[in-house]
Amino acid sequence: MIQHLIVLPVVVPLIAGILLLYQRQGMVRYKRIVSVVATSALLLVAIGLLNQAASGEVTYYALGDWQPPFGIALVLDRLSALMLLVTALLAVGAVVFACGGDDEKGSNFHGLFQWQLMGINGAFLTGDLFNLFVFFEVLLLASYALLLHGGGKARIQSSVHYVVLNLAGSSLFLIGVGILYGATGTLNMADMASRMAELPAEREGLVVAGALMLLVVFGLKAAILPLYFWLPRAYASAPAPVAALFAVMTKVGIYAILRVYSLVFGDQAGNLEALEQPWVWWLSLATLAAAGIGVMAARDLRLLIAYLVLISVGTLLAGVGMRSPEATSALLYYLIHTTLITGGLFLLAEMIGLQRGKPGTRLVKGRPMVQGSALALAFFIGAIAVAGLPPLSGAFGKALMLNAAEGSQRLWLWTLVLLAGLASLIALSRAGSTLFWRSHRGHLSGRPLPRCQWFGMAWLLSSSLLLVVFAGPVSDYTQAAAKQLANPSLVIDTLINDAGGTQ
Amino acid sequence: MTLLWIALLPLLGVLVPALNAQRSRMVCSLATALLPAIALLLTLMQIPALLEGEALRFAVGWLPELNLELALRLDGLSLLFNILIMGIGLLILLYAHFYLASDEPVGRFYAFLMLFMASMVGISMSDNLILLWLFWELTSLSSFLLIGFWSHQSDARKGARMALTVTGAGGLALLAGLLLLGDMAGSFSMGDVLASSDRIIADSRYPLMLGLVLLGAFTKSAQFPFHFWLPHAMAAPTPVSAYLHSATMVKAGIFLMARLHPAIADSELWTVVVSLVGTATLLYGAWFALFKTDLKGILAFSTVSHLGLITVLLGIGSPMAVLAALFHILNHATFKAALFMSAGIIDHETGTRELKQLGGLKKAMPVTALLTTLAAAAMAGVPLFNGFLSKEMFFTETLKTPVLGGLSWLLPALATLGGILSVAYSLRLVHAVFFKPAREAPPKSPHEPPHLMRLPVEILVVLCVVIGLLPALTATHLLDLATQAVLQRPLDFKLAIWHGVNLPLMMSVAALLIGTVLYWRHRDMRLFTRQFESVDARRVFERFVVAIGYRAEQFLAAFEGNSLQRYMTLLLSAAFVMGLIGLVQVTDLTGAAGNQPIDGVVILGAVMLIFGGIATAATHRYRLISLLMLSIVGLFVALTFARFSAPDLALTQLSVEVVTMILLMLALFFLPQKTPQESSPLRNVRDILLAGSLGLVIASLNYAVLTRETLSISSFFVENSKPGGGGYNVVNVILVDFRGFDTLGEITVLALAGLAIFKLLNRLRLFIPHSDGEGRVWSPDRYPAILTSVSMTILPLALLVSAFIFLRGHNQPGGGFIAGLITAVALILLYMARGVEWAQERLDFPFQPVAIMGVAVATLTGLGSWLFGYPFLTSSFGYFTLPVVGEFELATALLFDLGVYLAVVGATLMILANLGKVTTAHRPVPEQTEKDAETSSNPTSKEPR
Amino acid sequence: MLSIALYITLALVVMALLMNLYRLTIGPDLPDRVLALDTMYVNSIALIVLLGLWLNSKTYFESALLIAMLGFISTVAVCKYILRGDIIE
Amino acid sequence: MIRSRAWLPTPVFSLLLLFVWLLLVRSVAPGHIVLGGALAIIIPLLTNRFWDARPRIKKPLLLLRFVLRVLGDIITANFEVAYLIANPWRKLNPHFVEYPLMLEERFTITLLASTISLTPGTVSANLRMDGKSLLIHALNETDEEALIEQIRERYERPLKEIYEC
Amino acid sequence: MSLWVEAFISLLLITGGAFVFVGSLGMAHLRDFYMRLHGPTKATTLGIGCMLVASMAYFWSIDGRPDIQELLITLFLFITAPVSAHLLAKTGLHLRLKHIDITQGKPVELRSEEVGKKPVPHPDKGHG
Amino acid sequence: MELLYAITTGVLTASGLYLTLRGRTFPVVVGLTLLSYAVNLFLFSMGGLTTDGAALVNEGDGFADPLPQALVLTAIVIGFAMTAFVVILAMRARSEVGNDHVDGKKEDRE
Ligand code: NA
Ligand code: NA
Repeated sequence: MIQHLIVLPVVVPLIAGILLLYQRQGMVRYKRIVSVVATSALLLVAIGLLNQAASGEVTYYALGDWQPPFGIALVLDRLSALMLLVTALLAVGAVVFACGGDDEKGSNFHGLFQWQLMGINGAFLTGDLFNLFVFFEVLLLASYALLLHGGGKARIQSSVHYVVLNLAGSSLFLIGVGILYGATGTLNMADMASRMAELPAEREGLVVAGALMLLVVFGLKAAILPLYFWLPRAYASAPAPVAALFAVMTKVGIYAILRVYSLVFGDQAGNLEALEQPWVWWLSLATLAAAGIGVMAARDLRLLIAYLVLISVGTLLAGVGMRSPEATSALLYYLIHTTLITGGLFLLAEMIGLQRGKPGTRLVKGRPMVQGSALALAFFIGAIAVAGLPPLSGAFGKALMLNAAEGSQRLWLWTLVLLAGLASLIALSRAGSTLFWRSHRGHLSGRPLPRCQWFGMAWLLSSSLLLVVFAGPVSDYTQAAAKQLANPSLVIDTLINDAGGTQ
Repeated sequence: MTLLWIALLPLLGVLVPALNAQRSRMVCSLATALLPAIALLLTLMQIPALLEGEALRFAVGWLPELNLELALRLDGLSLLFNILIMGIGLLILLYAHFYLASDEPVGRFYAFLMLFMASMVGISMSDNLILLWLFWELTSLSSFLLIGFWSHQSDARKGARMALTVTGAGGLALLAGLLLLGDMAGSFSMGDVLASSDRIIADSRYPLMLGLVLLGAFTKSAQFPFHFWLPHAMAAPTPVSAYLHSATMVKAGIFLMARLHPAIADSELWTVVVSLVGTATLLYGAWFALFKTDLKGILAFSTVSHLGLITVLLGIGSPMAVLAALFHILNHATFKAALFMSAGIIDHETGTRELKQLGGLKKAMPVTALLTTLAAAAMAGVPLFNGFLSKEMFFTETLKTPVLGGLSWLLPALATLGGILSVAYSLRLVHAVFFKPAREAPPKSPHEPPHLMRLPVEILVVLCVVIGLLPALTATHLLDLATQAVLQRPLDFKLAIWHGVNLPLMMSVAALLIGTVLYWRHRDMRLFTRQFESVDARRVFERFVVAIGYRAEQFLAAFEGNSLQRYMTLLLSAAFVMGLIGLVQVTDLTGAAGNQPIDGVVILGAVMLIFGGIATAATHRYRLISLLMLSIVGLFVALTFARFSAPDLALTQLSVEVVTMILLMLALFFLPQKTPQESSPLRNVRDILLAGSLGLVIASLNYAVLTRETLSISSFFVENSKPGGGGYNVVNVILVDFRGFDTLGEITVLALAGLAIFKLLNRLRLFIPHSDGEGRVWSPDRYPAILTSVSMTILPLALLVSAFIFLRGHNQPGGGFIAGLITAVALILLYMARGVEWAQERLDFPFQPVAIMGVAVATLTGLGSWLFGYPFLTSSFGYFTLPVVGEFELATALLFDLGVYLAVVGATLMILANLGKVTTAHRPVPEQTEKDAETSSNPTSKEPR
Repeated sequence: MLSIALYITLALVVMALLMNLYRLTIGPDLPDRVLALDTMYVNSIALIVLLGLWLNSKTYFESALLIAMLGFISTVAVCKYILRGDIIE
Repeated sequence: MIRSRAWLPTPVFSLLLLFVWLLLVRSVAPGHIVLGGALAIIIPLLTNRFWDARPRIKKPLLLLRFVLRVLGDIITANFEVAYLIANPWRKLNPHFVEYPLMLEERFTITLLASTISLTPGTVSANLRMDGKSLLIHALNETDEEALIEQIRERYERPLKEIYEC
Repeated sequence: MSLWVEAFISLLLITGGAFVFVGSLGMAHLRDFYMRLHGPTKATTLGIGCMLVASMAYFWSIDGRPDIQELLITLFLFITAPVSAHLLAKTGLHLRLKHIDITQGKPVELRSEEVGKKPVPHPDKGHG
Repeated sequence: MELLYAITTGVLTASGLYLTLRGRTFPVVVGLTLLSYAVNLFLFSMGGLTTDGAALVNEGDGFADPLPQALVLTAIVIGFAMTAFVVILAMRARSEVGNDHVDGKKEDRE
């Protein structure tokens, strides 16, 4: 089994999905158990893989026993192992939360959730550009279905934008992959990277066009500035556990940018090295600015969190845009933090909304809540973490990001990150004081929330503290991951040169 | 290790009240006090070591990437502050025990207070810039909680938010400043930083860094013009004000300036900026303190003023000035905390803090009156009190400052003015509250507080007096250590009450005299001041925040606009720009391979496709016609695939095309039949240009690739298809073997589409049109008889063809996907021809399990290879011989393809049949919650498939 | 001889397809267009058969079979749509 | 749910399917006969429930004659129609004819309607919902009665004999 | 391949092509929908049939073994073409498409007096 | 021939894109379908245009590049799934909002 560990992050949710989806209705307990067990198993697998990747060796799994570049290979390095772990951690929180009742609001929740995980994990693992497309589609379609879970006008309407844009994006993806295949003759990213070294000059333009088309697609998924518009409403209207899981969806786009451009357009690519860099850098800053404004404007807690997600996107992409191992390491730390925390905040928002009853998560006066103190404490922790204030992980992440900037980058990054942080601070203090302090007198509103919800939310938010306590080991890992990423020849050697090219 | 405990104990102390919140208040208070008391004791136990000149340090690694260590130091400065923080903290605890009403959540209050104390201790002991910043921001947060403690009051909420915003913003600036500073010094370790003054000041980024750091310090210490949050923070319970706004938090900024003094203060820029800001603050605060009518307001502004004083001293920066600053820090903490607590007692006992409701309290509260008077005297700088000593040192230093050159008289003059105002407001405070008769009756009839509540005040006042009388005995060692820490070298000084008759003494005397007169005449000046009072900082701030929110909303509405058309335009424009950038780098559009000769059939295909495409777009307002045009494209795309040697694709495209048509028509039934003319001609032109440009870019890229030699890995597939994959049809072998993983994902997508669509069809409210787009009533003939009989004939044939296509796929064009679609389409034909009711009776299997079963079969086939020790999805095949039948091939790929087949049939039917059924009695029922489904024992006949 | 015949037939089929396109474009009514499309499907079977003869290959037989089958179903669906709107009821 | 018990409900039809299978696979190898035979049994079993009334061929020989006649008619008719269409000077006399049906089974009516559509100058345009008459459009016909008579004698009666009597 | 076979195949092909052409020609130039329907239904079907037979003959003569696979397509076409035509005609009648004036006989569907001007919802159609 | 092919792809892409820029859901869906046809043609051609030689190893010896064909096959299926979803979403959106505008805001003008 151990030699198959790499494929398990795809296979486990796939099988769980099959078990869960075979029967559409009924068997609530069974489904919950299967789903939670599968997700926990996924977490164990992810830990195992992280352990494996921590050795510093790049390993791969040749599906169908067809060696790269001919077959599809799953590639495990520090980065992909980290992304898997983050996803699994997030998923455990979300799925347990969903067992508190959200899963019953429509059909097939758990099955779709598992398949969404399958798509995300596949995207993180695959070393093949077209296979990445396939997993993107898996995770997108699952996300469409989950977004609609429970129905409602707002969800439908935001879905229309989300779906149509992503469909157009998928077409662009195919065009980009097509051009790259036409220009290089391969789909395996490592192979493509190795072919960059002796790319004929007459093909350079084609490769640029293909790569930049892909950048548009990844930018769309990651929600970079001119392409982010689908995000706020979609995230704000999604059911809580789904929105929580969505916290990792933008990271898939960011991951893809990080992976594709650092590998294929690494130092071996000559003229084409870092061709995405200026675009990512400047647009990420613009994203930060827009997201900061969005945070100030949001009149609903969910929308506010959605814009906070966008701030994290801007910050992370700025890290990508700096394209140095320091920045990559910093952004990976920040990525763990922001994914788990924004996920937890979406869960928390749902809990607050449930207890407040009619006003929901809108930032207006409401009646005091039955479990107001506990929720307030959770909100305070989450807000501190997400706003980047000490003593939680956000502060570390932000400090790492700022510290990683060099020279003139500082002026822009520091200004924008700090201003966005201030905007978050103002908005969150306003939101918190409205939700918890500015209440009508009168009866307490809401029923006590299910334990599952508390657990799911606390699971995610508590990660912030762990990230602080274990900041050293975590950052050691991210630093090593960043170094690995900065050295594409590792992957190329493992997959292409050492594998010998034949089975 | 002791250092770690000193820092850690207050932090652990946060948990104590939280855990003891349910017990009696006495237990809770005592338990809370325990840990900080130990920490204070531990701190004091370090004094001997410090006096011997030991450097007390503690460090463990934390986040090496950020150069962050859990590094603590205890030097004189930390010692001074630790004593203030924990000493006064304990007194505050005692005071708060009595101050808070019995129904208030004291546990929470203590927890917040301890959190604050811990973060202050952290600031004071940090030996690492980043660590310092962490604690710094933590004080902002905990003070936010404390100020907002009475959250039901709007004042408290707003005051808390304002304080958080201002100090938080300053904290962010400070982070930037400290990062810069660390970068300039080459280390974040305090020791290194303090030793790199030359490097730092020589660095070109020094002014920027200084600005950022001072921004942090000034906002925290309420320096002009960032002072405005402090008076509004008075909405906090008085123990909080006494603690945060006299002794600790506001001193954090001062502490920072003192701490970093050796590293960054040795420049003119520092002196000018810091002393100017300090002076402005000194005067501004004093002036407004004189006219406030709220007891705590007076104290708040006086605090602002005194903080300004300390800042001026730090700005001057001479050794003696530093000494004076440190001394005044100590003194101010004692008398101001005492005054705040007295104010709290008065408020507590009378129910008001408004001066006009107070007066003549010396009768009811003689002891409090005495204590307050003494503390106020210290504040005013009356001789024999500690305030006098430090203030006189301040005057002395202002006289020595060299920076302002010709204007060197200005600073002493302004300092004297500050002294005058300080005397006046101190006098006013005491006189108005205790001696003057009240104009209105207070809400409660006042009496002395419980003795223990007064005890902290008494202790502090005694300290004021003792230090005032015996400075050399009480404060010298402490100040000596602190000054050494700030100056990084010993300073020879002597504290004394009497320095002889000199200019500073004159200034003090003048301040006392003129201040008294000023109080006498302060009513006149109040009229003058009134005109400024309309500017209420909080209201301005609130309005500012609201305005920003509003502007942000407006901006977003305009910028984002909730318009898909805009988003699409942006997406396509981005794609266009990106493609174009690549395209312009393609030197020679026509590559070496060039064009193949053209023939008539290809021209026909191109004409059909081009025409079909344009016609689809051109007729889009007449939707059905547009669909028919789309059909041309679909058909000719299939023919194109056939023409260019891709039979599998041709088959797939054909079947998908038909299914798509059916699907689009099923949906179109529920949509308007025509699209209204909405777009302006300009917009149309713009859209055509955009679409056309991107089309052109894509065509050019396509052409560029097509005219270049192909360099593909594909020969591997051709060579290994039969020997390795057991099939002659390379495309199929790629699909089920070489890249079977893609196919597995693909059928998952298909099944997901079915599931997602099922969700969409749930609780769907339908607009069922009663007539077509032209208003014609539908034909009454639901199931044309001729169609029904033909569909009967076609079904078995179609199934046979489907089986044929499926089985031969591995070697000839075909395969599970196409076979599945054929089956599904044939079944859909039945639905069309015979109706749902009829078909439902005969097709009584649910679709979802079929689709999922398909995925399961494919997955299990893939997993099977594990049994033989091969990776997931490894295929195998073999040739077998049976009697009669002869030799035949069996391949696991066929099983995999069976999975594909099932998934396609199931998913396609889930999509089409469910969509078709929405108009019938068999429509997907409004989704029950799973609970309902479990409890209801009889599944209804309307169960959706 | 055969290749000449093939050319002639091809020319005839191409012209037939162009006439289908003509009718599909000008209509005037929906059934005309549907008829034209249906005919186009059938005529493209001819194209496929000719392609098979041209390339001397039976690889495209199934394509022709499928066009015959699916073209019909597609026409049925459109007719049902025009007649009833609801094609599955 | 409608089930059929017999394992081979329609032997003739199964034979037809086997024939089609062999056509498809272009082989009469034993393996394909076995496989085709299996399919020819399974598929009718699966689809049997979709036949509400399975028509029975009473007179197979007559059917064969009928088929040949229709094929002949199709060929001649097509030359005729081709001539009508291709000659631009020829004036056409289109005609709608309501044809009263003698047949009662839906399947046989379908056969008749198809035959009419495939043969000279006529297209069956609408089967009335009551199944009593069929609307026919003739491309060039002046004598309504003659047309009805011709169809009746040439196609409808034989069909009636083959299937329904 | 013998000359006769080749000639036969060529003849079949050209005949088929001609029928296909004529069928579409009729569809293109006849004057009303009901008349246009005739061409594709008959001529085109036969034309394709001819070409399929040609194809069968060709591959039979090439491979040297009977190859009548294409019969299946012909079978399909002969089953489906009249049904398509029938449905199309029905559709035309439903939409009350005009026929040219010289047409004799007036089917119920096309008599204007039978149906009122305002659409009346069909009794079958409920609100779903 | 390559030029003609590329022009065709370009025109189809442009037509599809034009439709995706419309303000009503159905034309957008049709546009996406058209776009996916165009993209499939594009992707297909990335292995070059081979006029005779399907990738069947037991017939003939000229081979079309089978890899893009397999990719396009996958893309066709996925495209179909996506089209199906989006068109039903459009329908659902109309039933929720009352009109078929892509932003669901304008009044139905029919
Ligand atoms: Na195949
Ligand atoms: Na329907």
